[in-house]
Amino acid sequence: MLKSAGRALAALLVSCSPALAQPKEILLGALLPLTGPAASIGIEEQQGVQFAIDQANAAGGIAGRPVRVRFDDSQGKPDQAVLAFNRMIDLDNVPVLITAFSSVSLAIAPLATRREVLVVNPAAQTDKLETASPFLINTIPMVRHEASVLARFAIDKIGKRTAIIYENAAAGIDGRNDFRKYFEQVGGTVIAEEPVEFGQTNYRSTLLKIANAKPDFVYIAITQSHETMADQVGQIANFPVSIGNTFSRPFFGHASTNGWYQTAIQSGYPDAGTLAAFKKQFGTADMGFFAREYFNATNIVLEAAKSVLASGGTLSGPSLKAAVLSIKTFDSPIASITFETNTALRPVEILQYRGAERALVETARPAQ
Amino acid sequence: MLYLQLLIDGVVSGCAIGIVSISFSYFYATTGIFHVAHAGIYTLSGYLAWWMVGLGTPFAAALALAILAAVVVGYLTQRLLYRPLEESGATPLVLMIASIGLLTVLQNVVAILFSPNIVQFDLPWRLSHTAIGPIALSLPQAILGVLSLLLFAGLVLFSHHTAAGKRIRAVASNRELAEITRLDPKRVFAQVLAISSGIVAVPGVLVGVDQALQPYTSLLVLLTAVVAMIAGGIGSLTGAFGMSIVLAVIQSLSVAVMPGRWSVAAVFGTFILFILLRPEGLIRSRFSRAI
Amino acid sequence: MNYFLSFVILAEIFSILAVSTNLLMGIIGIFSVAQAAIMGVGAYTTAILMMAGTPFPLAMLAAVAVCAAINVLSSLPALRLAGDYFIITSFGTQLVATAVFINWQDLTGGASGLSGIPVVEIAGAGFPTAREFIVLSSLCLILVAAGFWLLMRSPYGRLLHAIRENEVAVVAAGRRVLRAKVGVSAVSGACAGIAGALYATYISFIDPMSFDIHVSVLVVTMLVVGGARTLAGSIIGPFLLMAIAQLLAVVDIPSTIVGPARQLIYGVILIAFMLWRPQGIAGKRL
Amino acid sequence: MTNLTVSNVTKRFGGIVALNDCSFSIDPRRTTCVVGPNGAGKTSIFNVITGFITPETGTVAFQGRDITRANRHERVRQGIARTFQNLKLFEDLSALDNVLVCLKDEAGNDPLTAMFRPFHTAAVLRRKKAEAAALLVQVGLGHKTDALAGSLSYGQKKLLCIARVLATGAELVLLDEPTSGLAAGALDTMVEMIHALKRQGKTLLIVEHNTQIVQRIADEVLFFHRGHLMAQGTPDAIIADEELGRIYFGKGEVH
Repeated sequence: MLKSAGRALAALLVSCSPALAQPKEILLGALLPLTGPAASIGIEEQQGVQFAIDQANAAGGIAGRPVRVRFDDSQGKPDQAVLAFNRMIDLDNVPVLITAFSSVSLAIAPLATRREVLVVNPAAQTDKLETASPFLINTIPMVRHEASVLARFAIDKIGKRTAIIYENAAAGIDGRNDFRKYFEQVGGTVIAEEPVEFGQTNYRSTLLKIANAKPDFVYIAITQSHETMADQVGQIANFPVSIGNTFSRPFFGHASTNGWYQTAIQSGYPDAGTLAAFKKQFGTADMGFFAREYFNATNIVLEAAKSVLASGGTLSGPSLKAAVLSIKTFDSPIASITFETNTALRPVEILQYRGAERALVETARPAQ
Repeated sequence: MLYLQLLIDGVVSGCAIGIVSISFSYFYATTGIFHVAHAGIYTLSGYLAWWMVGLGTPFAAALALAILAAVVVGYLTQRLLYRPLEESGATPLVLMIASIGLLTVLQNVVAILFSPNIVQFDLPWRLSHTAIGPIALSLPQAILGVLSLLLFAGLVLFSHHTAAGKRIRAVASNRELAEITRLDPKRVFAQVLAISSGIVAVPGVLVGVDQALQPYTSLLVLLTAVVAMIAGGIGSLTGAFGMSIVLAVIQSLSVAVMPGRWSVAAVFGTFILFILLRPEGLIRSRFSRAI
Repeated sequence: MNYFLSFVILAEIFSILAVSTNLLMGIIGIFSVAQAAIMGVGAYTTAILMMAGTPFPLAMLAAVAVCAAINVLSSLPALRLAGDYFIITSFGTQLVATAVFINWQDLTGGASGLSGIPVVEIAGAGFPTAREFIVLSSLCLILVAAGFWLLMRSPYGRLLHAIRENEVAVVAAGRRVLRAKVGVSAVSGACAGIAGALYATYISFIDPMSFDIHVSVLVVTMLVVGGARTLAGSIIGPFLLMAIAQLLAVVDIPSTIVGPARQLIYGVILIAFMLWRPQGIAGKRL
Repeated sequence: MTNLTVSNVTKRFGGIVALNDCSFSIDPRRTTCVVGPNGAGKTSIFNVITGFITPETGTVAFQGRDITRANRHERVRQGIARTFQNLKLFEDLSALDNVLVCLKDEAGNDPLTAMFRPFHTAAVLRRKKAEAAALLVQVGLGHKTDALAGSLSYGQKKLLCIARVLATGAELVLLDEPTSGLAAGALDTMVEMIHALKRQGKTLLIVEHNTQIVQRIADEVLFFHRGHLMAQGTPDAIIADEELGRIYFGKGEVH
């Protein structure tokens, strides 16, 4: 407590005298949902960022300078995020911030524009993030990119008539809107759609109604309690085959979902040595999707920082942003990312659940 | 066929809500305390049973222990919270706020001790289901329906045909009189809350077995149950149970004709309008306790 | 500096909302867990109007009017009869409002919320960052506080106090109790509208979760801690509870349980105050 | 010229007839005492006149206007006000505020004026405080203006009730057992107070048990028994009536 009060005091002083010498260490911020309903994801993301920083320091820092990260908790809430954003910019003066969660990213986007801080979003996918701020860089494609790939695949390989079940929350609604748009564009029809509430556990009437409409397949966009839905699908005879998105992974492994499809953003593993180091450092059995994405996104930030420093510039939101866009292509074993705009273009995979494996059916590159 | 299946599903969820409704109503009609924390006991019992099953306890034993735990928590709530508050002359508003506090505590104790996430019971039989003609019913649904009816009948019999039940009704109908006739309302209140809590543990566990457990959604279940209680006539167990089933069936069937996303708003919106236009209630028993 | 200012701004906004809750719960003694929903209505009204080009003062005025009307409507059952039904209508109002925020997508942007709410501009002066906005929010709080103070010391305030003490005697004195209560309810709604207008323009992003039942319960907690029925209580509570939350953000607790732990602390605080200090820090007995 | 006319009023509660076809009228500036054993319908007739209950049949007229279904606040406005047997004071308010809240004048009683015309409201408040203080002086509580009503003695509380009812400016004042529970000294003060009200020209309707006091204050007496108006007449005539005396003091009237 005393420490933070001291820091606040120091920040007050700093803000009064902006002409302070550039600090020797490179400081990044990360604003993650460390508490609240999304905390389990937030912590995985935290590990990814921390790991990238530790690796960079182990390799002698960036341009000889040590790197440090300051984590802060957004609770997944917009007002808390605004407080945390200001805390970080004022107390620690960070030029770049790694973020998560659609509502949080949208809430801090205008602040990022005003205060010229680079915000890097490696996980939230709501379409509005594409244009929310010139200082917002998305290292993951948006919902609409995935939906366009999925719609084209579905009309080719599954059928022309679909029904949609979507979660009545940001990700689900975007998923429904985008899938409907692209599916209709390629000549399909949506014959029914039903929302389910976030955190709901009784899907029976929704599933019955959808099955009763007899679509060729069902598009399901939910982010929670897939297992329960899979159980309840199992009670309905001849439930149509279903397709999902990146969030649908927990559908995999149930008897009732065999033969279903999902899209997945192509995300590979780092080399064996790095992977082993990660598992050792955090005592985990795997390096999960979010850990890999945040590790990769942090590396992108560090690479940009290196290039800024190499050209003799100072680390600031504008300089880092210019560096990211001018480097443009970031290849790593995890992903090959191209920035034509603020938002990365990346390949999307279609997977099918076949018994005990998620089989790769095809890989596509979404159009801009 | 769709409608028949929706109807049956509605009846089963209605039974679960009905048990929440009668157990809430039993305590409320006796004491006049709006016991919001009832939802917390519902949540707590579900997660307790889940935790014990995870440790290898047979399901029946886990259910029994969860009921026992709920009884204890209910009894302690009356003894350590409501009774001291009433003795210090707290208004119903204060009791209500304390109850909201307790609900928050119970939900988050569950989230901290067990899991803040949605969890499922590790019981293979929960997926088995039977088809009676065109109707599919999962085993937990069947158990839930049967147990609920038994509990409902049991509570009605207890309330009307046992000495303890009659004593409780005497206290409910006239607290001052009961005090004079040495019926000790304070003891009776604690007993009632213990009984109500034990009863609400049953749907708390079984709905979790059938679907999944969630730490924060029980308030909505409770509020629906309270709407059913008011619509069915406060103090009438049969009315509360019956209206719960009616409400659940309407909600289930309404999905077939209108987008499901409006169903919560529809239930509560209709209720608010109804109260605005007809404050004396559906059954003309103008009930206005405190607050 | 912005951090400190943004903390103060949010605490001020919640103080205004606490005054709104205080008017209902403390002054006329009816339960409310729907004040966040009313504030939400104000926030959405302001946001939608401003995004359509309405200047801030007008949008805020509209929010105030709409919130006053809705608050009167939603508290009417409680005003007409002093029954427990209102507990349900209060919860119900909150649930219905959240459902409307989520589902009326054309108007509210649905669950994804509304982003890019314009910066406040009054007579050519802009309020883009915390440094400027604090002037606006402080001014609003001062006005609301002054309004509350004037209200309570006027003959009307004494009338309200009397109603709380003994409604029948007030009726027998020839006063229109319902009208007096409707008046308070409207003022309460207006306060929530001001809070909503400030929230929407300061955060510049709103979504249904910002105004859900947890926020309503949090405001009740703030009020109970600060103390109901007084102005000081409505201001002390929000500042104190938000400061505690900020300290918790610094304390080292395993992060998986911080969220529940924070909620748990709020719950314990509620119970403890009800048991041992129902008048809060600076209030009077509820 | 009658002030208040009650015609054929009947009111039942469940199976009990609280008022059975009661008719009477009261002339202005007269003091009428309502007497009768417990449960006779005395408080019920008060409630009917002040609008706290609505009769099933019959009418109530005040100054020639039918007020049977008028709102309670309407009746106060037209000049009928009452006290309660159990006082119903605002215990947490000062004596001054107890009176102030009841003042007939509606000025300053709405939120908009209170918030947006602070100086005007302050002036109204000053004026009302002066008025209320004058009324307190009138009932002999001038030294207790700032005391909380709850802290007053029982006799003072009853006087405060008189001040409140005067504040409404009513011409017809209904006092529900103003002297019950008072010790000798306070009782004399109250009787003196009632005489003072008479001198002011108020029409009084008073529920009173004590026959001696009835004789000291009443111009006229209404005798109720089991919801019936048994008799109306001068105090002496009523008290002399043996039949009524037996009902009032007789055996078998257990309640």
